[in-house]
Amino acid sequence: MHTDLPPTGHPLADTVARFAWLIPVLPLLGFLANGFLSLHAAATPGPADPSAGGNHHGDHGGHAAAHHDHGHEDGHHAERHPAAGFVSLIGPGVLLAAFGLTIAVFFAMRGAGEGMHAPFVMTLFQWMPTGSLSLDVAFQLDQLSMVMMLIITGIGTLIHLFSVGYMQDDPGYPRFFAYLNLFVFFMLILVMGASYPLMFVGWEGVGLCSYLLIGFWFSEQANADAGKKAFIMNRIGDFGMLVAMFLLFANLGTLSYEGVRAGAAELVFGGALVTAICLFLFLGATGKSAQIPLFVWLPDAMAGPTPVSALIHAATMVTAGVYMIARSATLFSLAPVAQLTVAVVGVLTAVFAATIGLKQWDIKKVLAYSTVSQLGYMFVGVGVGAYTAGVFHLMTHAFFKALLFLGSGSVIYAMHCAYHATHNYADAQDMRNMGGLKAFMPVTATLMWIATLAIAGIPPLSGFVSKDEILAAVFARTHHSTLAEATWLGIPGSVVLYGIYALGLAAALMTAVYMTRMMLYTFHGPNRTGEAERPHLAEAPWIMTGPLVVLGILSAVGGFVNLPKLFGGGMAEILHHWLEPVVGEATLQVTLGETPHLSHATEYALIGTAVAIAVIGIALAWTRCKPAALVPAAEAPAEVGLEKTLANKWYVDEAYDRAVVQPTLGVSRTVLWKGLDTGVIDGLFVNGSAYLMRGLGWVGSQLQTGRVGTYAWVLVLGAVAILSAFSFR
Amino acid sequence: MLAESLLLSAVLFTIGVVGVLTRRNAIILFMCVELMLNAVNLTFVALSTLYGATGQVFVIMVMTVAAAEAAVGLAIIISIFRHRQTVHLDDINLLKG
Amino acid sequence: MDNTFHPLFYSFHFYLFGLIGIASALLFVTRKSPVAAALWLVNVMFCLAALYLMLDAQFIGAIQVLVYAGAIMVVFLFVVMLLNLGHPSELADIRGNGGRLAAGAVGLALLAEVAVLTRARFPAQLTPKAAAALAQVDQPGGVIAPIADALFREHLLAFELTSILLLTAIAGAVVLGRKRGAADAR
Amino acid sequence: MNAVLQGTGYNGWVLPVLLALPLLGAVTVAVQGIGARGQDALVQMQQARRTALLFFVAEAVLSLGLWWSVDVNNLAWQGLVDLPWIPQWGIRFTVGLDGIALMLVLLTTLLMPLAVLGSWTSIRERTHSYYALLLILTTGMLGVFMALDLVLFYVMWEVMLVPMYLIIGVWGGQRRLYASLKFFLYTMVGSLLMLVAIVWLGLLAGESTGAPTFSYDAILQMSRTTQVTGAFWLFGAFALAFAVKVPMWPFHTWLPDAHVEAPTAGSVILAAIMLKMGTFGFVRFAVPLFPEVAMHPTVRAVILALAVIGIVYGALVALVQPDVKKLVAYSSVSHLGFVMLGIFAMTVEAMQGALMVTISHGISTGALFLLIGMLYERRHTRQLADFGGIAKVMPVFAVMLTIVALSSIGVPGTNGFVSEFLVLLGSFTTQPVHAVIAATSVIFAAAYLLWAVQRVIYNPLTKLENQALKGFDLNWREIGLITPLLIGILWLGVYPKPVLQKTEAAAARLVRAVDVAVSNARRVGGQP
Repeated sequence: MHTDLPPTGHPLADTVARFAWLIPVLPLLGFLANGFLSLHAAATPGPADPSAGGNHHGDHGGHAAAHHDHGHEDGHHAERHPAAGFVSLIGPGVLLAAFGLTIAVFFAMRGAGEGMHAPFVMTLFQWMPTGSLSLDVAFQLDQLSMVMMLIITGIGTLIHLFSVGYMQDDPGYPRFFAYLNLFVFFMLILVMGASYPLMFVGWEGVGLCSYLLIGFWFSEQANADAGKKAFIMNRIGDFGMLVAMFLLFANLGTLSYEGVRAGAAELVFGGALVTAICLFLFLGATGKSAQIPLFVWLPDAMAGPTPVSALIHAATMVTAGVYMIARSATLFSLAPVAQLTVAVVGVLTAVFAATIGLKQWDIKKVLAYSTVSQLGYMFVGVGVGAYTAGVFHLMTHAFFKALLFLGSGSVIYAMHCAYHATHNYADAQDMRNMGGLKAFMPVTATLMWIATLAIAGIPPLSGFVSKDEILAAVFARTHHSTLAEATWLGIPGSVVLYGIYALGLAAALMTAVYMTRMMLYTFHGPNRTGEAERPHLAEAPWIMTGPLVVLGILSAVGGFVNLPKLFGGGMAEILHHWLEPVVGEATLQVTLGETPHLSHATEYALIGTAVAIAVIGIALAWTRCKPAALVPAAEAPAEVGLEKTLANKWYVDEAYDRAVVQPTLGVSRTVLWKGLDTGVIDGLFVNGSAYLMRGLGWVGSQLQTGRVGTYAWVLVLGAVAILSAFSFR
Repeated sequence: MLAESLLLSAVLFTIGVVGVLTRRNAIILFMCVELMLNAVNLTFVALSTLYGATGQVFVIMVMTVAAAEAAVGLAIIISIFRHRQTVHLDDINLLKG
Repeated sequence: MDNTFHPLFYSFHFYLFGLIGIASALLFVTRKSPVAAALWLVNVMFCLAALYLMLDAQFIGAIQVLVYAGAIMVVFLFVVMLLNLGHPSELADIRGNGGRLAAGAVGLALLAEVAVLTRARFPAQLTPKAAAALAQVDQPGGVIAPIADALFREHLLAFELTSILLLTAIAGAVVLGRKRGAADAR
Repeated sequence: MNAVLQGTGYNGWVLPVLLALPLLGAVTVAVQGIGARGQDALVQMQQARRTALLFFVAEAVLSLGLWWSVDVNNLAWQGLVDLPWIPQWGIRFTVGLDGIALMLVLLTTLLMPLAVLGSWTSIRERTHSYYALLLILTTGMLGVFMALDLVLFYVMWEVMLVPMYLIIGVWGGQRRLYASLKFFLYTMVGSLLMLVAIVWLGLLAGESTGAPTFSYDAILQMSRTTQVTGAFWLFGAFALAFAVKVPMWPFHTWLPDAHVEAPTAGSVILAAIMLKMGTFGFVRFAVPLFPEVAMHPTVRAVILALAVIGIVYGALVALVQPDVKKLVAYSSVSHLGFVMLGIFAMTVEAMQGALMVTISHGISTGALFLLIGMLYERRHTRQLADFGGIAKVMPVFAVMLTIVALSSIGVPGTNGFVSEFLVLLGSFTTQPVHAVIAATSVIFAAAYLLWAVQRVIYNPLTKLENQALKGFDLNWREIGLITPLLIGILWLGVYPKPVLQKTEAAAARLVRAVDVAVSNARRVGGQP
């Protein structure tokens, strides 16, 4: 691989950043190594003539139909994979190396300081040069991608380490790490690519890995279904992204970020074109980041192993939509209507998912809906043009949600080990089967409480700072901004923004409620596992709790990266300043060229409200949820009314199935295939013409009676006809 | 008398045609065909008064063919009669494949 | 059409033979008995032979009598008698009224069309060779020489081919007419 | 490399030799077959396949030099050989290449050895005839891509038809007779009309000189300088022949039947190469010879509409197919719709994308059919409902099937993405609505292929017959024959530049020529 050196004179050109292309390549190498190990051990090439043997060895497969029990993460009964040692070294090793390199690049970038106002673009090779399209495989290092790279490699490393413990006994161990490494590779491509198509490569690549990892235990139909659903839902979004790229290319003639940024100057502010581009981009984001209407795949994605949920479906991949909008800030700031759409969809998703989260019993499902809800928050942030706030929340959310997922992973691991030891087939993820786990796993419980308080918004934990910043930004935009002046579906922008603010508070309230509820049911009250299982409950090994501790610290102090001016003093708004070269201009455009300013009184009021809401939520949950009254899942009564509707996720899946999936399949099968294809085209035209010929032939054969008299008649009549044709001409 | 000859020829030919169409006896049918041939011969002869002897040569040819046809045709009819005991054309459909 | 003058005697006989011919033809097609039909047909042929004579085709008239009336029709009669086609079912061979009417209509239509076409297409002047043709009688060799000339010079190949045709016909007639049983017995 | 080739005069003889070598091979195999008559079928099989493979490998190696020797930026035909054939009718044996034909020739020569390896053990009866037919078929296909004389083109077109008809009809599945007859008649209807058009064109082109000529260059020259009488009907005749072959909706119904019934190699060749004859025909003949007809708003709208209908329709129908081969067949309808969209969008990017689809569809679908064939040899069924959980027992197969399916879906990093992306991107500038509708197929493609993959290799491993596959994963021959295709998939996905460069000049030339012709026609038409 050769690298065309970037524009000379760039401050990063001579630093370690030259080797930044190694950052994604390292996980790729890891993928290749692990993938090879996975196949090498599994593969015993078949006989030279496959059809000679094949089917006649019916006695082989007896043990292949292993026991499948929903919720139990299959495979713990199997012996360790022979290559597990190597894999444990390579899998997290490459990530650690990549993280180290990222840190080095980060410091190089910090060292560049003020010189770093233009992104550092390194072109590896030409990708699709044809016609007027010149598309390179090029990486772009700037402050935004730096933040993302740190999150990805950093949290990625932690989760890889956690997985070493979590997946140790799985027969698919090397495969798991191969997929995980591949995921990190694509995620890095996504954030490092210097053009939309390259982002799309990563975009679809992470979708692919998500598909593979959700369906990791593919022997169970539900898991494979969930993976497929995720991929297809994502593809709907990808369609939007493709169209956005076509629009960009057709109108600006380029697809690289820098080209688009330069070309955006020619676009009309608020024009139909830029609005369309942004809306199509946002359609892409709704798919990847699980927003209304494409959010339904994410809860199902919990079918994957828990570290996957933590890495892909909480910390990194699902936030790609947020990254993409921040990356396209220049465009979005030109289209207030699109921005308001983003914010409205985001806040609606936040509220909607939160309501569902209130009534879930599966611990991972609670976290999944919580993720959907928090992603909604991020979209509110980037939607109202507070790109920094959105990215900030992305970051803090990555900390505390990864912690929550990994913590829940520990819990499930403990539950599963206990059930496994006693050969119980109860659901290891159902909170009704847990309870009182605090006593057995104190570290996990403590850490998860930190994360819960963070996500609920209790100061000074990270979630509080970032969520507050988003809400404050929404509030600030209600006056003196392009958004406030725009109208959205006939409603004045400022009204919309007030509505968003109110709904945001509502979502925050519910967040506090369902998170507290989850913690109470899981860790407090009496233990609801059986007598037999109880002695087997224990804290997970250190390889798993270690990463949790690191994440716990990050969740607690992550907020200090971007403290509001009110508290921060000299330490305030570090992230804001850091991202200034990338999104600063776009943010200013939204706020009409001025830094938004709220009076101190207003700011205190906003913070007070937010904190009050969080406290009320926690208190509400504390008083309403009675872990002592809960009974194990098997004995639980059926839900009724609204509870049932919430537990069934507002029946959205069913509605989609009835409204989209079944009609599509039905129409394809009955109308298109059987009707049009087999019936009309093949039946009527193709075979029809054959039958017509056969029919004509039959008619003709009927003329041949074999009687001379008939022939004479025909002959004479023919002669008469011919002569008459001459006569009456 | 050319016009009259031609008219006569046409009338005889038509009678032959009508005969072919109405009769079912194979032998009579054959005779009708002979009548039609004769009608044509008359045309040839009549026109040979204008165009010379070639027309008459044709008549000789036609007669030869008619003789051959009669010989073979009647032989076939006899053969068929031996098999079917009939010369009614409606009863004979051997031509049907 | 032609303006050649013909004496009344000539015309009278021409029309006479013509009408007899038509009448005989009509009787021929309407007879039930094959023998009667054949005899009426012989009558038609005699009439035609007479007309040939009157049209200066004396040779043709002669062989008309010899070949047609004398040879071919006799063969027909032989066959009729050989097969003994006399019983009622064999006689009732004429189609029903509908068939007859239709056949008549078709015949009339054919006639009408021939008339129309002849009128429309016949060259207006048809006399160029008439004198020459009539003059043949006076030439040495008489009426046969021109025919012989045409037959053995101009159409020699066709003439020779007819011999093959006749040979084939003879062979065919023999093979077909032979009793199947005789061949099988051997 | 090029210098070495030039030293042997490579360009001067390679094309006729490439055409003759398979024929020679066919004769050799046939003679062997006569000699081996009465011997054990196994012995016959081994002999026939060995000889055939030898010839195919020789052909592939020989053709590889074209990659270097063909100067794609040269306006003149490369490797041109021009000999009189039937002089009194002005028919010549003219062969030559441009960048587009080059890639298709290479695709053919490189895929054929893999097709032979794909039927290595599955064809057990009348093996000599089978391989001889494959070899004849190769000559036909290569001839179509090389021919620069319209009659030669037509002859090659038909030469290729008969062996395929026999391959389906003799070595096919249950309903092989129906399928082969359908294939033959469908194609024949189109190609006879094309013959009429070719004769007409040849006579027209000969009017000025007095003697008919079927030379492509002469006819192209004529169409550029004069108003061709009946151009609309001529275009129609060509377009119908090619549309059947592509196959464009609604002329596609022969394809599913032919694919399902054909033996593995037949399906591979059919999908990977023969369908490309249709699109190649459009690029080489129908569009350049009658640009003003092809670009007439109505004609263009109809063809584009059919292309887009094919894209969406093929995908939707593929969604509900119970038979894997049928599913892939309908997916081909969808993919080939992209090619047509790309050609008729008439931008360089879209044209290049169309050519990329042509090549990458050949690789991906070829690989899919090979993999399906391997599974069929083991399970003797192609019904999706009969599979499930195969990944547990055949992991290597599962990995390969997944990669190939992803390439067919068009996941970035694979050839499928590059090609579809270019088509859509290029089409969007001239035909935005069509491009957007066509882009929906990214959703459907994922749906039908992933669903199929899931039902084959994922899901519970419940059926005894599938459990019995343990220990019967792909053998080295099978791995070895899929691997080159996988490399192709990734290479074209990551670094398609070399291929794009090969076809760039030809594509750009075509687009420019059509633009010029259309604007000329408009100028002429605009005058009173």
